[in-house]
Amino acid sequence: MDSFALDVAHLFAGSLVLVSFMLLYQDRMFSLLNIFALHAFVVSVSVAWQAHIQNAPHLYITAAIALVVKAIVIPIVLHRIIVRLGIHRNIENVVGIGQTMLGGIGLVALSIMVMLPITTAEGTLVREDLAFALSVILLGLLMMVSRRNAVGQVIGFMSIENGLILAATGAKGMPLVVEISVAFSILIALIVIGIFLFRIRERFDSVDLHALDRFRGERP
Amino acid sequence: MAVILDILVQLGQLLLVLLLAPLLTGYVRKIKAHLLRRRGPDLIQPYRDLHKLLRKEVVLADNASWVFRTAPYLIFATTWVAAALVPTFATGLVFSPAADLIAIVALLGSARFMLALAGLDVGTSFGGIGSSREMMIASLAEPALLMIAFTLSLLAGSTQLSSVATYMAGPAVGLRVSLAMALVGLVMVAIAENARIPVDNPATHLELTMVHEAMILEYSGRHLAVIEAAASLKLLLYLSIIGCVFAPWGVAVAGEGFAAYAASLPAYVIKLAAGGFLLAVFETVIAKMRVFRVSEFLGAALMLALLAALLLFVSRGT
Amino acid sequence: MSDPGSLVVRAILIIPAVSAVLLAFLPDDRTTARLNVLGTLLTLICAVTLFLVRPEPGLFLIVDDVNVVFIVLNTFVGFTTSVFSGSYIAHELETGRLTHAYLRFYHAMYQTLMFAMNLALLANNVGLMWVAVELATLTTVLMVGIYRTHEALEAAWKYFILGSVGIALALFGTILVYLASSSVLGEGLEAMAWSVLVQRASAFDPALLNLAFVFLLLGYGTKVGLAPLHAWLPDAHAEGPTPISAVLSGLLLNVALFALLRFKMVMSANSGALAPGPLMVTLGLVSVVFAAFMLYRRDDIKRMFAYSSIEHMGIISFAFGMGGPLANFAGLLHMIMHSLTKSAIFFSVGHIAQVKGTQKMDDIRGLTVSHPLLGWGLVLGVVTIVGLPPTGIFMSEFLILTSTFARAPVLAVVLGLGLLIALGALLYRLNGLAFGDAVGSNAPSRASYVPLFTHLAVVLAAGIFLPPLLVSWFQHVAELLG
Amino acid sequence: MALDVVLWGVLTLFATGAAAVAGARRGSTSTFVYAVALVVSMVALCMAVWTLLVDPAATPTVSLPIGLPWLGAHFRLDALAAAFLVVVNLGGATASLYGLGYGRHEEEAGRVLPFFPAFLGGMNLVVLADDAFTFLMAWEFMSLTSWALVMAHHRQPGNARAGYIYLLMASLGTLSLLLAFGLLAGPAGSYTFDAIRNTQLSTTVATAVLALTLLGAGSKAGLVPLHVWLPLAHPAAPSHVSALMSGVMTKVAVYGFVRIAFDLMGPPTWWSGGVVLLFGGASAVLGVLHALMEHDLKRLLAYHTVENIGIIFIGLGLGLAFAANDMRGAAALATTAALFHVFNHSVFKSLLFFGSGAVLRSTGERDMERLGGLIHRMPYTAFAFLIGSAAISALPPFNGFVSEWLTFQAILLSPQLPQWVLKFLVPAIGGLLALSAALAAACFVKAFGITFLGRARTSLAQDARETDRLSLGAMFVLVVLCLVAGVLPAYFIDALAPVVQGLVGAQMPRQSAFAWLTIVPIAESRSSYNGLLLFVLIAVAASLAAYVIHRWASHASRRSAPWDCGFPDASAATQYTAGSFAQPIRRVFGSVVFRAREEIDMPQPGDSRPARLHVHLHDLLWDTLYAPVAKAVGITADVLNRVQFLTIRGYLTLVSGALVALLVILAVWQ
Repeated sequence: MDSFALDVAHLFAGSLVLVSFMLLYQDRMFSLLNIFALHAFVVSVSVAWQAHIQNAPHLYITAAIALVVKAIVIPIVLHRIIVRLGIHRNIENVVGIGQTMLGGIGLVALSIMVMLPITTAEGTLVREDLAFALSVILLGLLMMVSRRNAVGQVIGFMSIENGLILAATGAKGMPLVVEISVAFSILIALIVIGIFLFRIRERFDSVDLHALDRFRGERP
Repeated sequence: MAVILDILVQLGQLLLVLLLAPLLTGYVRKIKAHLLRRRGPDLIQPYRDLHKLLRKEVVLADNASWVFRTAPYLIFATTWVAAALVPTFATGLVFSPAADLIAIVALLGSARFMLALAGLDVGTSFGGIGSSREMMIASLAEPALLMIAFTLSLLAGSTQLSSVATYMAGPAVGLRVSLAMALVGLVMVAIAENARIPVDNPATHLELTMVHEAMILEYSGRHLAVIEAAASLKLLLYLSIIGCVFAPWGVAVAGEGFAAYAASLPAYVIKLAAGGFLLAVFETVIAKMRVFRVSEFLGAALMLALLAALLLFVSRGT
Repeated sequence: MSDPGSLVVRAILIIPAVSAVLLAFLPDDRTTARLNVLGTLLTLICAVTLFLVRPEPGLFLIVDDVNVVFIVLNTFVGFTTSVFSGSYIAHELETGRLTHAYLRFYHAMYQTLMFAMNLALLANNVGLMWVAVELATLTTVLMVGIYRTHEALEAAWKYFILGSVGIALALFGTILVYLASSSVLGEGLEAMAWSVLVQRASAFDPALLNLAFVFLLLGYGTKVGLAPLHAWLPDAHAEGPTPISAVLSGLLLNVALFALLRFKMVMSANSGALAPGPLMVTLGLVSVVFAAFMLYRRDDIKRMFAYSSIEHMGIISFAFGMGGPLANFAGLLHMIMHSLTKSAIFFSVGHIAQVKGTQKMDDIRGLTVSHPLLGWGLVLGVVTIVGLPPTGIFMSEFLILTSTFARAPVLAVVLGLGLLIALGALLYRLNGLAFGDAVGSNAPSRASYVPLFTHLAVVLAAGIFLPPLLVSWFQHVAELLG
Repeated sequence: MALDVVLWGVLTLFATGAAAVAGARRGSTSTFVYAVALVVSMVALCMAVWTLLVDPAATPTVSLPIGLPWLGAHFRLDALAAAFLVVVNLGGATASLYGLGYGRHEEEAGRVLPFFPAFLGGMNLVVLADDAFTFLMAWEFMSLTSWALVMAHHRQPGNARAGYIYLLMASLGTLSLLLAFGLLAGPAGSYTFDAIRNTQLSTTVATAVLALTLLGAGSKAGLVPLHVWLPLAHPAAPSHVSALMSGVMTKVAVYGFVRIAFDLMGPPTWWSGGVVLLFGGASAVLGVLHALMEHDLKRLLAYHTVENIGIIFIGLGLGLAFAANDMRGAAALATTAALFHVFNHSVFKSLLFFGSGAVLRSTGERDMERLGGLIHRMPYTAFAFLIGSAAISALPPFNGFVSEWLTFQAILLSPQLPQWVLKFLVPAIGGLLALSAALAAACFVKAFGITFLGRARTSLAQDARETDRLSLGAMFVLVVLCLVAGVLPAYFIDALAPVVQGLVGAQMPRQSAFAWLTIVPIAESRSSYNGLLLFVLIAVAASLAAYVIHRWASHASRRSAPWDCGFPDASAATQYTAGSFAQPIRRVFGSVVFRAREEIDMPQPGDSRPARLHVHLHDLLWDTLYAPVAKAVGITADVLNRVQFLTIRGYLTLVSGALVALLVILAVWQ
């Protein structure tokens, strides 16, 4: 395996972090969906590249799943839900975009710091790939934390999954079971989220979790 | 044979205190009357009173229980036994190991316990007043007395009155501030315990401040007689204690023979007479205090006793 | 893989899987409950035979000293809970809280959950175990929301979101473990097998293991319900059907903790790695103290016992964090005892809530008067769970506290005070629930008392006598845990 | 052999308890349970007495394969265990006998019968246990079963709270004992007492162990300021159980303290004795003062338990102080005094609780202000209660006096202690002891006088009936014991000699060898006491006086209305009440100790409403120690409870926060 291949993989991983930042930056529902589609697309390309350089054809499946499900289907479905529910207004952030971005940068720095002492046989590039994957995960978490809107949170969660896929495919030769399980969990996640969203639609006027919070047990 | 003789001497003391006690009471009354420029009753008037009471019929309250009827005898017996165990004319009598100073105090406590119960038995308010106050006084007097016992034990290494008396008669004592404090404390306790002025007035019946007399208000006839006898015995007992501890002169030692006893007996009587005289003087010059001042009076006694014990540590310097 | 042992292992997985399918499609609701019981019973019987025959470890499945007790426990509680569930669900049908369609769904999910938990325990592959734990989580999410009340949906939603985040973190940790091992063991299944990982862990990159453990601790710790990752737990317990609360507290928390234990073994086999102890001790103590205080302000009986589960998970984490043969032994024992006791408590609580028609503790009073068996069952359960003797929980808490105090007095005192505070809260509530004049319905309960009292009897017996075989296994595992 | 028999007995008790669960509804179960408990207790009592008197040197041990798996359950019957076994089973036997009569009318039999034998069995096991695990298991089991008994009458107001506070305090105690054993056993977990005896403790560890033991055993025994549960819980239980709890269980707690402080910890330090003395003195005085303010008969008795525990701990503290200075003889005296008081208190406290139970049964009242005149209706109970009162008030010739007298004798030896602190402390404690003894007498004049003497204050008291024969039998057994132990203390002290020898390495001079059965703690010239002689002298003198007077003076008597200084026919309401009886003492001590305040509500002239006197008492210990803790827990719970009401996002923040925190730690650590 030559260093060019790794450099390309590295590039994709880096660009995924960038897209994660873009996700964080968005405050419009539809553009959020679009950026997420881009996010999934980058993951898909990255996985495909890994399949290519690792000579692991099963990874193409993962790439395809990511492309079809996350880059195409889910954004469309979510788009429809948003339209049907009429919640295509601005996303409410808990803290300002600026502070969120600052926090995101801090998280990326943290990921790199944490990864520094790791010494693997493959050298520094794998380490940095891992750092990127960790960054994507942490940024996804940050997004879930900083968005009041359920759709935003779901997208944050899915960006975490993307980070995981990035990490999993970066780990060479990891048995297939992991990829399948990731896809599997995403599928189930979607189904369940769909069910819930449906029910939530049935009972509440919005999927804003504030509405849910009103019905907590024990609140006087 | 010797044992029988010892027991006889002990029985002699039993009789002695019983016979002397009313005389002491009469004597104190007489002195008090003289101090007030009255003639006062005869010295033997208490004997006459007892005799009269003993022959009278007992009038029991409707509600009186067996506690009420047995209490006088128990009080009398307990006080009598206690008085007989204090060295009077001789130390080391055969029964004296039966009780040290602490046990004697406790015996008096038993008598008081019965008396207080008897006061409550009929269910009148006066009886209750008496019992309640008596127990309050006792709750302060007893610790004071025990602290005095502690002081003495610290000094003499014993709570056995015979040993204490022997030690006090010896040369090792010297004059000590502690002893003076203990003496004052003991006198204060004795005054309180014997229902004397300023704590209580034995010669009154219609005063809301009465203590001892309130408890025995319902008693009559022979019951009253034995209770009065017990009260006299108690006064004698306290004077005997003060005498044997603080004026241990002329006390015979058991087994010295009748000649020694014959010599020590007058010494004992003189001590009693002196003590009684001082008591009468004290009672005459002081005024009765309110019941709730009694706690301060006895608190002072307790403090004196404690101080006496602590000073002893300092003066001994060990 | 054709020796009798591996057949048994397969049976343990296949029986629930087949039952799940059957129950999903069989229409008759009278037999379904019985079929459910039968399925769990068969699984239990298979599991018990594991004491006798033990299969060779494969790359996917394994039976060793570490998990054999937990498998039997899992199937046992699964069985007793299904018995309890039978009478519980009958009542729910009567009152109309559940329809027949949902019942089918419920039973199928129950068996799926059993399958997933058994798989998680049996897995010799970190990935497989992860999959199983996630499956278990998802099934319970569905069951928690089965009543479709506002509260239930919200609880399920909360559980789902927090659980999914946990899933993600745990997966990342798993990937990291694989990365650490594959550089030593080479690529492939070997690099994910427990049996191999533990043996070769000393050669792994410690830094990678450390990072992995942080993620695993938080990921699986979310499932375990350690504070501050606990938020899903009380509501999920309170709003779902009570059999699910019993299984959640009794089994699923254990399974997640079990996963953590496996990783802890790997950690302690590597001398260069960060000692996982302080992290677990910290999380454990925080959970104990936090849950203890939270117990005081609870109104809902099931939510209160859910917090008690958090407390006990904290105790167990603390024990494993402290390490040493005594504390590890105590931790293992406590896991088993807690799962039996807590499920027993939920059995009685379930019937109580049905009879009284409420979960609000202020409306439940004098149970020992109105429903002596349920009431005393609850009393026994609470008395056991707070660690009063002569039960197994007392034994494990005794070992934890005494062995800790000589080493780290401050920690032991904090833990002890936490336990005391929790005891204060639980007893305070118990006083109201069980004693005094009865309030509310006096209707007789058609409860199944057998599971309740069986569990309590086992816990009591364990406090007095532990079978030597179990002890030797535990001691072996305690050694591995370091 | 003796040990095996007792252990079988314990097993029988547990089996009986289990059987009682099944047969709780049937009437005959009560008789069955108490009969079995009686027989087992008697057998165990015989075994213990036999061990103590005949064969105290042999210390049989038994190890059973239960409990902690690699340890097993160890049991051992040495002299100390035998002595406390006597106390436990004497209490158990009399309580069972009493229960045979008293328990027949129990309304909540199902809540009493299963736990009663289990409670007895638990106490036996504590005394026999020879390893930390078995000890604590039995200890907490004892608490648990007694809690269940306290909760038997759970519907009466206040009992649930009593049970709650009780179990909480008991658990606090067990927790501290557990920690103490953790220190004693070390990280390796050598839990057997033998192993613990053989380890040397550093000063710090010894300090911690002593503090924890005081906390643990003290909270069970009712040492001030850990006593708050005791006056609530003891009265709440059925009376024979109250007797067991007050008379016996507190002694088991004392056993725990003695076992750890004297036996397991090795040589004591002088200041440990000082600390114990302080707690003992405080308990003695505060206990009795509380009792004086109390109008509930059973609660009054419970407070007296606090006082007597204080006296016992004074003796133990002296023992420790003397032993630390190698004054073996003095240590033996002090320890003997404490152990003898353990026995004595168990006897008269059981007796008094039985008496109060009889009163409760026949009147349904515990409030003394609603009783009175019961001596006419319940003469035998009254007599027994009177003897018990005299004994607990430390009046000669009864047993309570002997042990207090011995304690005083030990106090009088304190000048020989080299430490100045102790030199000054011990006399002060002696003063407190004297004060408490005197106040106890006052208190029991009140208790007996208001309850049994005077006139009935309510119709309930008016219609009281004497209690059953079995209950009376149990009381009179104890009456006899009060007197026997009072007049023949020499034998009891000698029986305790092997125990004391084992604890402090010396014993008192052999008492039964002295002439006239006088007891002589040190030397005859120092102090001596002869209860027998006093008893005989008093009895003879009283009989003689009565005989002589009746024979030769007068024996006539008649009944009439009371004189009462001429006030005619006052109603029973004009009698002194418990409150008014205690008023002088309340005035003297109460303003400081209880912050007592009297409030007089006197209507204006013409106003027809009654005048009222309100007395406000504060339990300062509760206010300063316990209430703030409860408040702090409440506030913390309120603050933390907000976490229950976060949004999902909030929870996610918590999770992410934890993750980031851990990652930061990792980054810093690496």
